[in-house]
Amino acid sequence: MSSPEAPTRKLTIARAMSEAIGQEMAADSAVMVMGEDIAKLGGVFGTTTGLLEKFGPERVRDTPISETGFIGAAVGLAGAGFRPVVELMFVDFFGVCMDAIYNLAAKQSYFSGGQVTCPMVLMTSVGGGYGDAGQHSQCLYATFGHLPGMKVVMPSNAHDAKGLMLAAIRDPNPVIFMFHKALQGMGWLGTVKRSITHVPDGDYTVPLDRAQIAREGRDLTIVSLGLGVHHALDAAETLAKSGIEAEVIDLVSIAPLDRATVRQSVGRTGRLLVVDDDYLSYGVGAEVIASVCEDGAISLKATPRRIAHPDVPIPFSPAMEHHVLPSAGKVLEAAQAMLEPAL
Amino acid sequence: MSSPEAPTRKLTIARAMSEAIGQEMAADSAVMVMGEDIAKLGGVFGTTTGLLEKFGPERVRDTPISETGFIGAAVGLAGAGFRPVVELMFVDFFGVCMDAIYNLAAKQSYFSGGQVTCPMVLMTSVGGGYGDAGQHSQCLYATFGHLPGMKVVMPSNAHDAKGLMLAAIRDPNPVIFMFHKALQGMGWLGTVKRSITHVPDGDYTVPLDRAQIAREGRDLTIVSLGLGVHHALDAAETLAKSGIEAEVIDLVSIAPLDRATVRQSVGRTGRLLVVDDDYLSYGVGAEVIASVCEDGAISLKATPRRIAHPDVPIPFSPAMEHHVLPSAGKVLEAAQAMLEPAL
Amino acid sequence: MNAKSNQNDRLWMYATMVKSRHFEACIKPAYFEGKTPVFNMAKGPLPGEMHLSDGQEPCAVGVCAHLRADDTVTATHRPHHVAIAKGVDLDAMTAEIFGKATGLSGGRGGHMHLFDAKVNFACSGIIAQGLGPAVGAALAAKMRGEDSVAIAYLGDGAANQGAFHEALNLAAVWNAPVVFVIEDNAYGISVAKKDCTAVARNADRAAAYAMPGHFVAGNDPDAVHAVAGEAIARARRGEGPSLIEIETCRLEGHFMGDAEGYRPPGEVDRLKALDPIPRYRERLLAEGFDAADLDAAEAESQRQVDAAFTAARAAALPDPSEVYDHVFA
Amino acid sequence: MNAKSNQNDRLWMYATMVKSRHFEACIKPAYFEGKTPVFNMAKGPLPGEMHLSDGQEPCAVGVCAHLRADDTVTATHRPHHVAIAKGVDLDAMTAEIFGKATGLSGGRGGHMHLFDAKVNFACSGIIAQGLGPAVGAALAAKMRGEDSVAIAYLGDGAANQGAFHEALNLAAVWNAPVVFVIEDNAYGISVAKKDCTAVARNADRAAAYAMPGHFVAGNDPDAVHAVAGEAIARARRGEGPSLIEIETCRLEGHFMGDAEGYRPPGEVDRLKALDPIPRYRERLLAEGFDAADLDAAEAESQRQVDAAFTAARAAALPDPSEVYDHVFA
Ligand SMILES: Cc1ncc(C[n+]2csc(CCOP(=O)(O)OP(=O)(O)O)c2C)c(N)n1
Ligand SMILES: Cc1ncc(C[n+]2csc(CCOP(=O)(O)OP(=O)(O)O)c2C)c(N)n1
Ligand SMILES: [Mg+2]
Ligand SMILES: [Mg+2]
Repeated sequence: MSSPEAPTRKLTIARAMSEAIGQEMAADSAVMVMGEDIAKLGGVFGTTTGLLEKFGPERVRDTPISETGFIGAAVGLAGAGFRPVVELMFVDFFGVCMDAIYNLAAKQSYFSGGQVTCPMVLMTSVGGGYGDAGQHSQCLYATFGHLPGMKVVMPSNAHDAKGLMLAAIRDPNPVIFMFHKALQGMGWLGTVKRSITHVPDGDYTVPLDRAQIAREGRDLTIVSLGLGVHHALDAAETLAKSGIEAEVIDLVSIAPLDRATVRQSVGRTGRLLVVDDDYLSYGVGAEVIASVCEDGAISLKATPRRIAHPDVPIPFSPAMEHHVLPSAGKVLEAAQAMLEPAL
Repeated sequence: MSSPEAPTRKLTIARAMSEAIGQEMAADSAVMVMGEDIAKLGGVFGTTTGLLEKFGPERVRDTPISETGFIGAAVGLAGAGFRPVVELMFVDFFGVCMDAIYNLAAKQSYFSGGQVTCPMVLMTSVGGGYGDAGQHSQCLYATFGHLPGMKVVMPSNAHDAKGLMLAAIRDPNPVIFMFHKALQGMGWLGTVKRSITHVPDGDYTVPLDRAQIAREGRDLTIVSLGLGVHHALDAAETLAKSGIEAEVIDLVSIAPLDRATVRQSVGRTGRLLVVDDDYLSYGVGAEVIASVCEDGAISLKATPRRIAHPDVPIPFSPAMEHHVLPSAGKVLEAAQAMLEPAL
Repeated sequence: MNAKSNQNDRLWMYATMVKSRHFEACIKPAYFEGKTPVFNMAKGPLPGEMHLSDGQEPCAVGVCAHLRADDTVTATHRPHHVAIAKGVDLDAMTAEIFGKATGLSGGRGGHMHLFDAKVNFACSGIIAQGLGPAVGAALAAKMRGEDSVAIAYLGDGAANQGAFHEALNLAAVWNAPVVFVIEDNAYGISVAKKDCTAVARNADRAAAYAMPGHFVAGNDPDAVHAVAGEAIARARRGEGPSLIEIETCRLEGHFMGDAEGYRPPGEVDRLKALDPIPRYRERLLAEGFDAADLDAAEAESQRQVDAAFTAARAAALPDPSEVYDHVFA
Repeated sequence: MNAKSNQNDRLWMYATMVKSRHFEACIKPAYFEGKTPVFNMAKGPLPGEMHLSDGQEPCAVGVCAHLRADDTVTATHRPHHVAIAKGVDLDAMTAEIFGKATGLSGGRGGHMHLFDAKVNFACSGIIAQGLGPAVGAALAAKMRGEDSVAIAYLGDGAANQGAFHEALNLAAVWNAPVVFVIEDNAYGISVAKKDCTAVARNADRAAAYAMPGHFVAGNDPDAVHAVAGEAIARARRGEGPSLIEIETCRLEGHFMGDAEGYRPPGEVDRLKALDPIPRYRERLLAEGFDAADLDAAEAESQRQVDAAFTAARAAALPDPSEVYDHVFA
């Protein structure tokens, strides 16, 4: 916070996350970090780099491989006035600890009638595309979005990552902070360049409950989140060459879903395409399409569409994995098909 | 199977389930039952009544309170040629064992390239309305429907319960067999009478992947499942008095979703109302509405609607719980609102 | 209660056991209102499951006698005795069980979700769910340099949940001031402990976490008091967690309406003959307590409970539209 | 392998350790193809995480020497040595790791999801996930009256997962013929076992399940062979489960690309000086084995691995449209 800010200081999402956590730990002694390999290693995905050195092992705690245990403990800490930031290394591992998340953390405020809050951030990596197979590549956006009592967010770039993390830590509720491996900026994973953005070194927050217009356009609304936003932006750039202006909405928040922003946009464009890399059925695409279609004020010029990972476990072989994952090419193709009648 | 069949022998869903399991255990020595309180007690919800006495403690096993352990063991048994029927007492408990379900059982066939199957039935109770509060009243249809590799079904009546159970046990895949507490026919829970139906005492199956038209109608399609089907039928009966004929679709299967039957119906009626008692966002209503709206061949006469439990933990106090749960009255009101412009 | 002499603790334990037992006695007829002649759990002023604690009072009082308001307790689906012993607001707790607006959480939680932040009490309906939070609360005290402790209650059945293993290991690794208290009533619903637990004594499992494990026989408040006192003092001194297993009994069904067909014949009668409350009264009298003092304590306990039930019944139901409040803080 | 004499087992163990080590040696350059100069896990013929087993071979061979094809093994995210020792089809396994159509599952699984039904082998990427299935497979054998057994491998880190506790208790309660084998390599990724495990020896945790617990020091195939032989024989005799903890070491990073900054300086050199394979060769020679026999076994092991890699590289990638096959049986 004290270093002079280069106006174009660019950070990865990983660096933005660890910077946000570190700044908040410096500002608020109640903030602490827990998880597997988050201390000495600085997080498998770089989310806690340097924090052990700065804040010591009391506030930066490596845990046993006991997700139920340490997430439960985090709820206890949160109820006792701490603000734990906890890492679930891969979202795929939710199955060993979901009770502590959805039945405990997410319902504590409600069951206690507001007496006991749960200011806890659970950060977790999502996404595939790098050959890590079916238990290390899932997204599960809708799995978390479906269950009440938690906020669920995911940044598509480093600027938002920092602002969302600061907002999440300060929020009195459990916030699931998803980060997409393809955007994380770990050298060993490859990273979409557009996610590495200018990040102010001072203090700022990005609202946890608001979608953002990542690109304005009049002809079509492409709604996405995380990596999908970049596929959408890539497709939009190509479409622009033939005079078609796609609006791209970055949901940012999965829960609560900012339906107003989506409806407002589709109300203008009349066309809706949703893109995500979670499983298709009962997914983000369905919820966004339904949210638009149940709004009687919106009239559509084309049938709404969704692109998602099909209802298939994520295959290892790149030959198969890339066949099923969304891509800019698939977004482009769907967008063109939706615009055809109008052209 | 040998007793002469009374043409109107009526059973509860509980009795139909235990009869189906018992008949299949008699026919196939690979079938066995495991779970908490399923042996001596016959299942908290009567799903295994009489089985211990008939088949003994080797094939009817009470388990420790170790859901991860015994569901994992069931997968091992299934891989080794057994056909375990396992009970997860309340679906709300999925959080302590989801890994064994969604990452293990549901992906075994895929990860093994079809070498190792997982013929396992996981039966689990869903639903509230009787004051059992927020950790014993959830539905979580979409939670299970969203994740690939498992079939997910729920009967709305005893006839289907038996036929689905027989089909589920014989299926080579993991089948999540949900049963709704308000329909189960346990005296101590109260039961919607319409769910107690004639059940043939012989052998028959009900397809695991097909929706059923529970009531034909031309003016409006109400799509639901489980208890919601009865709300829909009640509402339809009232609507019929004023000459409105609602078609009621019982989804029966949550995964795979029988989109064809829904689309076919809505294509005829032009109006879609979805009713379920799971949480609203990223739920069944969204998926059904999206599945219809993304079909360009269907033109709607009214804005589609959904009724669900709002995104709120399920409150204990009946004063609150009944305020948020779907009901026949709410279905009726929504249906009437959708029909108004046409009247 | 902190600085109480032992004799004061004993009178308090007696009075509190009576209070708890009377609480359950008042629940019983209220629960069956609207549920006769046909028992339907959805009906009456107290719908849903109801898990009574009759017989298990020694586990509550023997431990909680040593606790302060700033100590945390996480209890189970069978929470009334522990809540009462921890000093949860009796009026608000009763109102919560009746689903009233004046309840601890305004009727949102019900009997399995009693929270009283003033005395750091919580419970839950998921087996072994409270163990992790107790470790966290204990760690919070330790990190702040305070000497408060946390107690996690669990049943014998819960000791086979993975969450048990994870919490005990974590508590030991972090040297957290937490005491795990197993109420061994020999059953998890219908399944006998011996049919589902690999060891005869769950206290022996403490060795897997290099922490002290104590078994307390006889459902005896004084014995619990002694063992818990040492474990809690140890935790306060910063010497780490302990596991206590208490032999107790469930005099009622698992929940109300339970037909209890899984019990060997005569079991309940045998257990009732060993009811810890009259036994304790006899012991106190034999050891020189004044019957009039015990009677007075008993009457005061019952008075408080009766008042709580009267108030709860008179209280208003919540406004349904408030169902949306407190989903988020 | 069942009726082999001990000396035959020893030769087989040596040859199999060499095979496994050579397998990993062939993985290494293949994994880095396409990943230099910039290391990007998504690139090259072997994308994704890669967990090598160098150093842990004694755990695989000492146990699997006693196994038959009808015995089940569930392994972990670090599965190659165990798969090879269990007799998984080497060609199909290699092809699977290359994501080829000829792989065990046609490329759907990859290196953490190797299934070979012919020899009842499976592994998975979730810590401790294989334990429950091993109990189930063991119970299946027992219910059928067969004398086959199941082995569940896990790491030292996995012994802190709830699933460990549940599976061991269940195995004991059901007296299932299963042996749990902990490969203690002292780390779970970067976290040292001593910093996250409440007990020094996980073998001691067997007491919590009233089953025998054995600790095998020294990363010694013969010592593992002796202890595992007894535990497996015991299981075959219907006398129930056991827990074995093997002191071993990981000579490579947790996964390929791991910078290993968490290791104390010099640790890897010290460990490499104790490499179990050359040590074992020396012992065999000292005890009278013929160097020519060892060389021949070694050459044959390497030949098989080389052939598998050659075939895997030559094999076709799967047809992308087959991605939809086998979601359901
Ligand atoms: C994770 C989970 N599994 C199962 C249940 C259902 N259940 C409620 S109480 C109970 C028995 C608990 O036994 P024990 O821990 O001994 O406590 P007790 O009821 O004897 O006090 C069970 C199985 C649950 N609530 N949570
Ligand atoms: C439930 C779960 N939590 C975390 C992980 C991430 N993870 C993969 S390997 C590993 C370390 C495992 O340590 P150990 O069991 O000792 O096995 P080793 O890698 O040392 O062979 C971790 C934490 C996982 N795969 N599954
Ligand atoms: Mg019990
Ligand atoms: Mg290890």
